Amino acid sequence: ADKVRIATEGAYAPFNFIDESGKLKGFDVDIANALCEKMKADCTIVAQDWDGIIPGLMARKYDAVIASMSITPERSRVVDFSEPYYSNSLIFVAPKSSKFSPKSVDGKVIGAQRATIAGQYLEDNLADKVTVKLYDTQDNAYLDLASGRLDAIVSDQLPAYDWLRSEDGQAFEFKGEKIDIDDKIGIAIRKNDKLREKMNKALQDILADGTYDRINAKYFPFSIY
Amino acid sequence: MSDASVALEIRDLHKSYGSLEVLKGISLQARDGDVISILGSSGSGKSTFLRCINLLEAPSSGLISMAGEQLRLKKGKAGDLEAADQKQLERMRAGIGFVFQNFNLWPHMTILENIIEAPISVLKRSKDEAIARAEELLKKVGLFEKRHNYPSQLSGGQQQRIAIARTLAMDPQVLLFDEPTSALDPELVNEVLNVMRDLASEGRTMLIVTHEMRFARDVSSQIVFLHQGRVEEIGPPEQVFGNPNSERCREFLSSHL
Amino acid sequence: MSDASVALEIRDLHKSYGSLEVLKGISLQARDGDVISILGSSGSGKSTFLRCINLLEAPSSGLISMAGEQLRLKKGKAGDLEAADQKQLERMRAGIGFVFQNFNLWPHMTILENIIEAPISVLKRSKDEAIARAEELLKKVGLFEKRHNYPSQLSGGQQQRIAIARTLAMDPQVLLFDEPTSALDPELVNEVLNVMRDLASEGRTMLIVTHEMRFARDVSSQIVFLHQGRVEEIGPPEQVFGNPNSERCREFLSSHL
Amino acid sequence: MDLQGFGHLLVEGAWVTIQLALCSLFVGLLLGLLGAAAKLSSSKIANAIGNGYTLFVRGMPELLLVLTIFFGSSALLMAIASLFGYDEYIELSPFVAGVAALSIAFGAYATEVFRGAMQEIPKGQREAAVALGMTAFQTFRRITLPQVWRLALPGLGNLFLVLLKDTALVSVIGLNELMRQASVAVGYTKEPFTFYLAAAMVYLLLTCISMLGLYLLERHANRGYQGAR
Amino acid sequence: MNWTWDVIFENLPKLLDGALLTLELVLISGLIGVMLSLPLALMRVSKRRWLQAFPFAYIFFFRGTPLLIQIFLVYYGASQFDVIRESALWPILREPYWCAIITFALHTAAYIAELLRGAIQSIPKGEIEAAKALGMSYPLMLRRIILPRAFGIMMPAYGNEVILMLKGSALASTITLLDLTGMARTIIARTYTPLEIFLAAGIIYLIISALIIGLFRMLENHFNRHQQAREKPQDLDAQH
Ligand SMILES: Nc1ncnc2c1ncn2[C@@H]1O[C@H](COP(=O)(O)OP(=O)(O)OP(=O)(O)O)[C@@H](O)[C@H]1O
Ligand SMILES: Nc1ncnc2c1ncn2[C@@H]1O[C@H](COP(=O)(O)OP(=O)(O)OP(=O)(O)O)[C@@H](O)[C@H]1O
Ligand SMILES: [Mg+2]
Ligand SMILES: [Mg+2]
Repeated sequence: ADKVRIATEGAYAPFNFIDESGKLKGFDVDIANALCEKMKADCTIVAQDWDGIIPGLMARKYDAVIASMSITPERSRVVDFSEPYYSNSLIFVAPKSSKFSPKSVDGKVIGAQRATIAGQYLEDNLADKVTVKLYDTQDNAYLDLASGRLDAIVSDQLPAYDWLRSEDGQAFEFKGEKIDIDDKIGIAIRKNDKLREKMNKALQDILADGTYDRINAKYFPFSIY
Repeated sequence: MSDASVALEIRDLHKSYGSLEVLKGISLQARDGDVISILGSSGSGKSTFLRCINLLEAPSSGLISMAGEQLRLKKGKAGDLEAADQKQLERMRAGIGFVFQNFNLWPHMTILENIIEAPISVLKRSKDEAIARAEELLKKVGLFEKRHNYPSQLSGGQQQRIAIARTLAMDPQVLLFDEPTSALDPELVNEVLNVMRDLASEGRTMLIVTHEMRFARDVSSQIVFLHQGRVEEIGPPEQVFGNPNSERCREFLSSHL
Repeated sequence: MSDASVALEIRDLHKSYGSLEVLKGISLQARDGDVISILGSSGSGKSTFLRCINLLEAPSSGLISMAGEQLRLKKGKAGDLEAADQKQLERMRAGIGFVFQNFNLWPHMTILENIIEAPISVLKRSKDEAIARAEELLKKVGLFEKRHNYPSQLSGGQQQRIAIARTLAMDPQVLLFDEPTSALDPELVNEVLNVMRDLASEGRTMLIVTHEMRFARDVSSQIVFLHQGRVEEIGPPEQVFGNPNSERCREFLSSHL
Repeated sequence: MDLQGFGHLLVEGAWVTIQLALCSLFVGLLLGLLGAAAKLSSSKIANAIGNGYTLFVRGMPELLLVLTIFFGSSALLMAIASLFGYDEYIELSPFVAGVAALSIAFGAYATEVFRGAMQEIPKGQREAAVALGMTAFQTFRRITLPQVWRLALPGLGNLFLVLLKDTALVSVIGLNELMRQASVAVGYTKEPFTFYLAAAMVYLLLTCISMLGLYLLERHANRGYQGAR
Repeated sequence: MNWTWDVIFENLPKLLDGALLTLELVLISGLIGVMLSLPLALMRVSKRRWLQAFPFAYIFFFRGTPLLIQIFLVYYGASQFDVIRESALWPILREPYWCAIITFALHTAAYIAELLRGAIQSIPKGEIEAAKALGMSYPLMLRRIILPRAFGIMMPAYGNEVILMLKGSALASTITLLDLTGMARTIIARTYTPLEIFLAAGIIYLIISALIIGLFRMLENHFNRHQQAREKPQDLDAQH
């Protein structure tokens, strides 16, 4: 069988994370394993820090990145992407006790993770009405939401959903409807690598035979495709 | 001998380094204008004795008083004595000049800065006044042109003269000299000794560790011969040089005179 | 006067610090067994002269040769001379002992370590051999019991004796002493001078900067009087002390004799 | 503190951190001594090299240094290999690359510390050695170096403690050191305080050991100065 | 790789804003840090055991833990407690700017204190004895002899510390401050030109480092005039 090395970040629950035994787990990892099975490839999945993840791919440290990476034109300039394997939308999160509503945000302090679609959305659409605060990690944004320095945050819906279910997230809830910003998540592969077709083919297969739905259901009670 | 005229009095001074007892009970009285020369072979404790007087070295026991005022001492943790009243110690130190055997000039200051430092900061003299006095002293020791040099740029003898000038700039009532002429050539020795004679005639009290027997004989009012941490012989120069009681002292002196 | 017997020859040595010309052309020849005393007032350039001989100070110009072998020099960037052949310089330095005016003992080594360091690392003596020789020297200077102390724990005179022992441990053919007796008491001065007499009688060559006129007269084969960077007077002791040509020299000597 | 089973990961991470720090310390000290020698040398070229080294390496973010060395070396190796028709991924082991980057950085800072210390040693000490015929190297090793420690240890101690924590930077090239393991645990448990505090405790423990070591070294370096006049 | 140089020039004003904030953070926290380090170092060299304990623990903690964790604890940690949020300190602790300054100052003080301690202890004893013998009080000695000498001795290592602090200040971006690093990252998130912007930011950091190095060379020359004098004797007009 072909040898394929796949990288993921390992710090983005529930999509990819490392559990107490040191094993990589999560939606991305399950998808990666399912794809490999279909491709009949001999896969190894490695954890790689986010900052070095694209340079590592280009340097052939591994062959694909399945790490909940949004398909953006800028990234597409340096790497190829497979067809999307899930899509993401944005949503506001605020304390349950707060009267915050996305409809009246004037003068509020709103946070988001820097260098994410959410951050970009905030800056593009609300910068003139609200004070924007950008965080290195989603966790820090949550912490400042809890400290009261923020009135609300804009976040990717899916990881936020996971957080709301955790202990720390109990006092918070989604506010308003999800915001569709056409954010598609794909698998990054080196330019002109034949692996891309194989991945796409395998993706079709798992979508068709119900494997994808089973994995989806393990993490979310609704479809994220 | 009225008490008022006693400039410096040391009583039963002891000092040990670990198990090595360097001073084994030294007593000494110096009246105003006294010039006391301290002789003794190398390692006999001369420097240690002088250093104990202004508490650069912590004595193990003993009494020190200056002009009738006793330096208040207390036992420190290590068992040695330390000053009980820091202010008193500083005041007494400002009145006792000390010329070190190895000069100890401050390397980061020029010659002039070395000399004016203490008069300005301790005696609160004005800068102009301090400079005027320093320049006068520098001329006296023949180093006026070197005033803007750093100590590292001076020859050994030049450094020694600066160390003396630095001490004199404080106009101390009592002066302790640790081999003040060791690095000087005979001409300068004479000059420095003349300076010291002047100081003596001004009524200042001096303790001088020296190997210059001739000077010691000429100028001293008393000679102290230290041997193995004890005062082996003490008396006026005529007696000590002419007719010493101690065998050891006779031997020592005979090697030079 | 055969050339082989010339132990050390200096020709027309110049040295300036910036615009201050300290040595203004000094020439000197020392044959095996010569003891040359260098006199002069403070700041006249005595230390600088000795330091230039083994290139601790870079001379501005001049020639230096030892036992007929000339030290190869080249112009450095700053315009001063430096050794053209580092190996040759090291070899010559190992053969020239130098006793510093301010001792320069290594503070991180015990007395014994100070003495055995160079014999082991330069002369490649075995450690046992070096220690045996060092202990012998330590006994000679009366400091055997202090061998495991550090320099900071010694009195001034003790440090000076160690500095001399450290140099002698190298068995150098030529010895340069910069005021080797300044911190010593008369008894020790005599002892050290005896050691030096012995060395002279073994045929070693010595240049001694000293203020001990009596010693200079007794032991020297030649006296050099330096004044303002020039050789003002040179000759056998009888002549220099008895009947100096130079007015300046007469004046200088009169202050001591 | 409930580490939720992540304890052994932290321990493994700490071990990687220790190895990285010690190896980089060793190489970095050598670089620092060389750098200081270059800066104090009378050769203009050596001065320029020393100055350039300390300016650029200190002026550059450490992370950049790590990435450049890791990916740069690997690109170089692969370019060479492809000349011989070998087209696979080759990399310098991340550990080696990490040590290289960290020690180059450490060395630049250590250069300054050593330079300052060497200038403070009385010239006479060295003069006494060369006057006895010791070579420049012997003088350095036997006289200057042992005394340099006394003056340099506080500065080097600071740098080592910075280095200990800078090891966290090499997680970008795939080394699972302490901080990386802690953030992995945070990612799963969503309990930043627990794990960052745990990591901090480990760093404190390592600091404790380092400070003890430094104390002993300083005491050794100060022998002979205790009663110094 | 196709580089787009324009983004650098377009965003230069923003980057310079960030650089200004970075400078401000380093400068203010540096000054507070030196002031804090003085009592710490003096307590450390004191002969009294109980006086040594506090600075020891302080230096131990601040050198022992990563700056990242310290800033994290001050900014996110403190704010998790209601007591602090309701206290009079909240208006200050609420602001990331002050959190950064406080953390950086406390952090750098520990490192400087350690350097200062070492430097003070390595001043040759005789120089201090000379001051004592002239009757100088301890504060006077500190001001005129000990500290000037100690600063001269520690200057190169102190320069290191300031540069390390400059780079450490990039962590201000983790608490939402738009310092040079924060600004660079924000611009990158927008333009997706990491190489260009990081290069520009790197060059600005390099320039700031070079300025700091230059400044410290001047300080060193000032404090260690005597060393120059020894190495290259100048012509002193006084000699004529
Ligand atoms: N590094 C230096 N920079 C400038 N001038 C210096 C330097 N070293 C020495 N000098 C000057 O050179 C002159 C000669 O100094 P040297 O040490 O040779 O004198 P010396 O004859 O040994 O005096 P002494 O008997 O006092 O030791 C002195 O005036 C001294 O100030
Ligand atoms: N810090 C110390 N630790 C141990 N012993 C010391 C210390 N300082 C001095 N000593 C010893 O104390 C003795 C007396 O020393 P001191 O310096 O008083 O002698 P001195 O009479 O001044 O001699 P010199 O004429 O050589 O200067 C010496 O034997 C010396 O070795
Ligand atoms: Mg003495
Ligand atoms: Mg001299």
